[in-house]
Amino acid sequence: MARIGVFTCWCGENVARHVDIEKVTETVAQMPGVRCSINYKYMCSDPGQAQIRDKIQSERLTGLVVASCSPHMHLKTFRKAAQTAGLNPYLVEMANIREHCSWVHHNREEATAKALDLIRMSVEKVKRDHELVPIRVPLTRRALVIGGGVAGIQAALDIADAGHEVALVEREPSIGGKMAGLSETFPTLDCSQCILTPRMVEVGQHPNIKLYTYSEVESVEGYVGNFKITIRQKARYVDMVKCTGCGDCWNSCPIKKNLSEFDCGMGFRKAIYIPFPQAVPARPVIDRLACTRLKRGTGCGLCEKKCQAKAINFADEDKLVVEQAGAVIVATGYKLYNIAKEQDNAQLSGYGEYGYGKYKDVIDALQFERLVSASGPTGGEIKRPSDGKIPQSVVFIKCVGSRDNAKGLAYCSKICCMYTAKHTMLYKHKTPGGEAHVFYMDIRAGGKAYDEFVRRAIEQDGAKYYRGRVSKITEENGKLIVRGADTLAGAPVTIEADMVVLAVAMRPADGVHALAQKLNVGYDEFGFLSESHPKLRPVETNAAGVFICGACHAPKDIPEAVAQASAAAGKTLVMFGREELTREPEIARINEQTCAACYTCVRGCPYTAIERAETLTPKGVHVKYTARVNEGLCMGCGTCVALCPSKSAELEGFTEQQIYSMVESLMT
Amino acid sequence: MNETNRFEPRIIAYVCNWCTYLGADLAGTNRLEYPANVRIIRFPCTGRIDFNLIVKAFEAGADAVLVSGCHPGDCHYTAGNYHARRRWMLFRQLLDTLGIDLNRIHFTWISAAEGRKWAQVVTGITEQTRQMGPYTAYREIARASA
Amino acid sequence: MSEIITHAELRRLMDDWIARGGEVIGPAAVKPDLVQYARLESAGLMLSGYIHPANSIKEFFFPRSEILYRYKFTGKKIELSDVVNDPVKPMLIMGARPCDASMLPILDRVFNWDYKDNFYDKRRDAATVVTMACTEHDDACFCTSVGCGPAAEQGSDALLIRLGEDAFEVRCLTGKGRALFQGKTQPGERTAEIPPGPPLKFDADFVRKFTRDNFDNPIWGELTLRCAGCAACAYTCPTCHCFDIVDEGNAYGGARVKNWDCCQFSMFTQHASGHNPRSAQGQRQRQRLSHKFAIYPDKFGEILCTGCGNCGRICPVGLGVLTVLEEISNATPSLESVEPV
Amino acid sequence: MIVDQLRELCARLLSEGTAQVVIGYGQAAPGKPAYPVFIRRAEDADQLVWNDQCMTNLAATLKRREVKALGKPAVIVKGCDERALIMLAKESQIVRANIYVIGVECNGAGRPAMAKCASCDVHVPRWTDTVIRETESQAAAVRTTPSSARYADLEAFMRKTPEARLAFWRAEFGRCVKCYACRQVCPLCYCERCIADKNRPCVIDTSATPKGNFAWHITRAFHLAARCAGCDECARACPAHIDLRLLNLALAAAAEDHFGWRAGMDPEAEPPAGAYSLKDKEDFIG
Repeated sequence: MARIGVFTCWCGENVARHVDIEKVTETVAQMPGVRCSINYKYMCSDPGQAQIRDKIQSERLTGLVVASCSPHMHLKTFRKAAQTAGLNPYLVEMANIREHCSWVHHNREEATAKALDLIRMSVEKVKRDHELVPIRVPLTRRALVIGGGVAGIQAALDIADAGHEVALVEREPSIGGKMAGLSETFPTLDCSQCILTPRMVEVGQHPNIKLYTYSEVESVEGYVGNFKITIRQKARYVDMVKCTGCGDCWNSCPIKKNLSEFDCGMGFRKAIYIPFPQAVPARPVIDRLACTRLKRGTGCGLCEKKCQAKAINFADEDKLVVEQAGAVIVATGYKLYNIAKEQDNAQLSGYGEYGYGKYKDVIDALQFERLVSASGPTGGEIKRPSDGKIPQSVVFIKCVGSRDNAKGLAYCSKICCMYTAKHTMLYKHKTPGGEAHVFYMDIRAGGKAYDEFVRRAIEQDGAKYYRGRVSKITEENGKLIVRGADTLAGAPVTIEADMVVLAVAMRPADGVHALAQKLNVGYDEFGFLSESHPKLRPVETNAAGVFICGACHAPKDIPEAVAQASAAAGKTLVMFGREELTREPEIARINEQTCAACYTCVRGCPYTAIERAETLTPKGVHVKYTARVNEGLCMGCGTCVALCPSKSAELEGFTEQQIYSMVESLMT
Repeated sequence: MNETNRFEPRIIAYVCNWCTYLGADLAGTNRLEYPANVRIIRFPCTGRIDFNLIVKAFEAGADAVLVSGCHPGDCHYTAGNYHARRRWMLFRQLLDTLGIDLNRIHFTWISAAEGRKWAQVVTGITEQTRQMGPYTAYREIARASA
Repeated sequence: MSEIITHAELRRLMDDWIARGGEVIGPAAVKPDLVQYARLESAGLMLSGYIHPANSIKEFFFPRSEILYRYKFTGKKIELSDVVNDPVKPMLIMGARPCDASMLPILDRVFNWDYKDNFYDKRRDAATVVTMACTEHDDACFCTSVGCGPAAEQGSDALLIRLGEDAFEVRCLTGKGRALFQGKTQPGERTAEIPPGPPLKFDADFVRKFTRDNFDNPIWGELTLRCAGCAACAYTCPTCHCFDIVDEGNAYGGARVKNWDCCQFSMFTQHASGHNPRSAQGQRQRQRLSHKFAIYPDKFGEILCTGCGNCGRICPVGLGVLTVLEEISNATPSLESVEPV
Repeated sequence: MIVDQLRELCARLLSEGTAQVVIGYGQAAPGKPAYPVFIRRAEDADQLVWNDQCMTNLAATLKRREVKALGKPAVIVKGCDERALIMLAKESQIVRANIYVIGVECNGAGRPAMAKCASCDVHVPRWTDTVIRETESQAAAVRTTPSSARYADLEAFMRKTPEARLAFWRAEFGRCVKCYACRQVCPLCYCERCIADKNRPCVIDTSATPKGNFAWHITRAFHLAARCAGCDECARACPAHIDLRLLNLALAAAAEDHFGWRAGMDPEAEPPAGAYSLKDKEDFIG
């Protein structure tokens, strides 16, 4: 039999002014199951809470209702008070007779009647509360970081520096990502590699970081605190332990004309190669599609002969490795929108009119970065690809693919305004007398010292900006004829350029969708990964224990990606600060006896917290299929309850019995 | 209830914890007065609110029912309100076929910042329901005698 | 010598009953393709030319849902309010089939053998039942196999037998019947002929013995494999009388209600532990047939079935009492070899 | 003759061990409604019938424990029944590969033909293991029916005022005795414990009162929203002839209208139940 205590608060005059506290107290005392009904000026005060604690003990209460303010204000307070007195904190309910009653209804009679109804409902609810204990989930305090660009590096180092092990998985043979290929960075024009490579080395040498380059995530099992990730280490044909990175192999390799991925196709590499001199690990990899020996199975083998460390292994195969982790950070970065005609997505049509792929001197922004980079194929001299001449006039076109609902992507790629300004400056610095023309839609330069930077490009370095689009590029007599509009001047503009640089839209990296599905992370219509809450949980995802940072989430620049990476690392460390995970017990559970295993809840759960399961006898014999809630993942929204036709899903704290008895208590 | 003895509608509101409940809290904090006819039942999310509860509200004698939660995109649980929206899209059609008065079933998105909207919505529903009078049709159905 | 009433006079009699504040129940076309016993607002709504309505008159004595009493909690006080003495209107059931009225003596025993069910009895007392002898039968009818027939008199206060197009012969069987027709009939020369009922379709004694001796026979499961497990048979059956008692209300009060229940539902015997002694549909079918042909007869001497055939007509998979019993009879080598009980 | 082919196939499936039971139609006498039979021996194959009395949706038998115990089934379906089968697979109730599906061309069941047959556009089952057709020449006989015809009865009903509609349902549900035939014959009502049988809390009053009956019929219809395959077995089984078809039509129309979805028409399509779209309509939300 229920023994409910109801504690009605005056909140000074706040409640008492419009609600007849005495009448409420007396009427409530007559409600079935109510053991005691008292009121006090300030229930949340120490003496108020003391009364609650006393009554819990003296009346051996089985539940309590505090009729006062919003539960968002004081539910935790009163739960704590109950716990102190030995009552399970989840046997506490509140009736909001202040915000929802006395503050908004000033007719005393009506407010009192409503307060009584609100308390009546809470009494019915608390009668059916269950004792709950926080859910404890074991925790592996190791992190897995996917993606070894600047964001992944930052996140991995932060976590490793805090004393936890990190496994860092990178698809390419070296970490470093896009940033390793950049020339200089805005708005300071400091050298990209100078900033990044020490961090890369740190990763390579960190005792807490286990590096998996040339590797990809094969599959993910488990859940927050307890992920099991299978990693595919692609065959490298070079023994990472034996290899010293001396370079004898790639120096001797006769297969030279392979387009360098790192140089964005602007330069060549060997069939056995390291992507760039500062690569981490500084160990080569054999391109199995280029290598004569690997293609034919016999012959060549020059590298093997030259290698004194005996590190070449043509029989190498892909290996699967399993890593345990409590948290996963996704930092898979971006790729550029392919502006050529062929598209992976029917909604995109490319920018054939700009002649990319047709005219050698029409290049994209990352290619330009390599042209300007001191480590690039031209050693930092800006020579155009077609004939190696130094271009005297360069046109930069912004928003290629971005902010274009018709044939591109609706969003702003965010960094192009800044890097185009940078490009013009670098070009002007290196090419005295050269002309830099920029076609733009808007200049978006929000950020510390950003707008100043753009103004510098225009005002000091003399880049010419035209607000307008380019309609077509043609080639005549070795010149690129760029036809566009200057909408501010209201006139068409035609520029004879030696080279054109396209600021192409950023898109999420290839393969991110397959990865997102393995991790149960959502993504938006453009394929960028979805954060759990756009404001309050920007690096969390709906998959508990999976965090995101960098350009896999949205276009962003380096400082932003790094800040987000540290945030993701911080969130991970908050998790790792405990021995085990504790979670709110107000979550869903499935009555496996009645579950018909239609799995509508599995489809509907926003957190993929419900899984297909089997009920077995103690001896392991199949009894039936059922849905089952993963306590480590359920966030307690209750969507499954409403979706379940047989009501085999139930939500603690808001059970069907509680809700129905509340509604029914309003029945006259 | 008061001297004019006018009909006072009974309104049951099913609201989510994170948006509309807080919106109603804000109406309180801002002391926005509105009619006392509404009884709020708090859920974690509109996704938890089953269609049976609308039926139950009418069985319990409600003259109008309000279901309210977070605006699209704002759900604390990201998608509960989308599930709810889809549920009500279909359920309304069933109720309409049954001849149940759709003017007595209201759906709104009210955010934690929209205290004023909460007060306005409740005032509006109360007034509209007062005009329509008690929902005698369903009360007759719900009179539980054989 | 016989007593005769014309159609017009019969209708007048019914309308008078209604005018005096009584209720008249009779077969009516409640939908274009559905005949049911229903409350008639006027005698003109009564239908003729039906074989058997899709329900039975049971529900006018033993309603599908009935409040037993109401209760109210205030503080620690509990108040009960009885409804058993609430008055019921005088009820005239007109045009019941003899197989329907035959269920009344059966239910009389069920509701009075140990505990007197005042709810049933008050309706029984208030009712006058006029049956109409069958001139036709269909494949589903098997009254003759269970000791009933097209002009059976059990449970009837007066029996009408068609006499030509426009009149009935009236056979008053009880005081209630005589009171009803007092002064409404004319003496006549003609005596109506009682048409033959359906042919004998099975031997009830054999069935009784079979059910006793074959509790574990797999034939039950075999023959009833197609049973969908609904209660359409039981709820349209005149004699099925199982009920369940539930409380409906909230923490402040409510009503205790008696509702029809049915042994064909798996929940009927489901224990709180999860165990179900009748976990298969075959067992539940066996129960229903055993109850009708052995358990009830053992206790009260009569078969709990009037052969109305509703179960067979209404079953969505054509599985009535008759279907099963015919199959059992066919499956057993020779009826004659079984000793009568 | 289809029936001969059916019997032959049945005997073959059983003797070859492809199926342990063939679920088909039997009949007590010509002209009587056919009912499910469960053939387990090749020599019993001649119990099978095929004619216009084969109205029952045999997919509904698959949910029953007693039937599951018979072993791997082969089941005979009409085009409309097959839709239920597809939904059962979608909802993990059957593994399609573990069932041998025998499709039979149907040009209308019942005498007169059932209401659904008038707008049938699935005369020939499409994803069966075997399909038996009347003649080769009818291969192109799949009639397509404009969607307007599918919902004609609903549209006519919706022309009544809401008050008239409610009055109609009060009369219809007034006859409901809660025998649950509608639930029991439904291929998609497969819950192990129906919400109507749940008593803590009692969501639906057990009593067959207007209150309990409205609650039940609203629930039954809505639990089948965007799931009901339109076989109309519920309406056919109802001893009180409650027009359950109208309610099913209302939700089918809503699902088609909002999501372009017809239950069981496409085994590849994702069901709307348990899903949502950012583009879902919300003109009714204030």
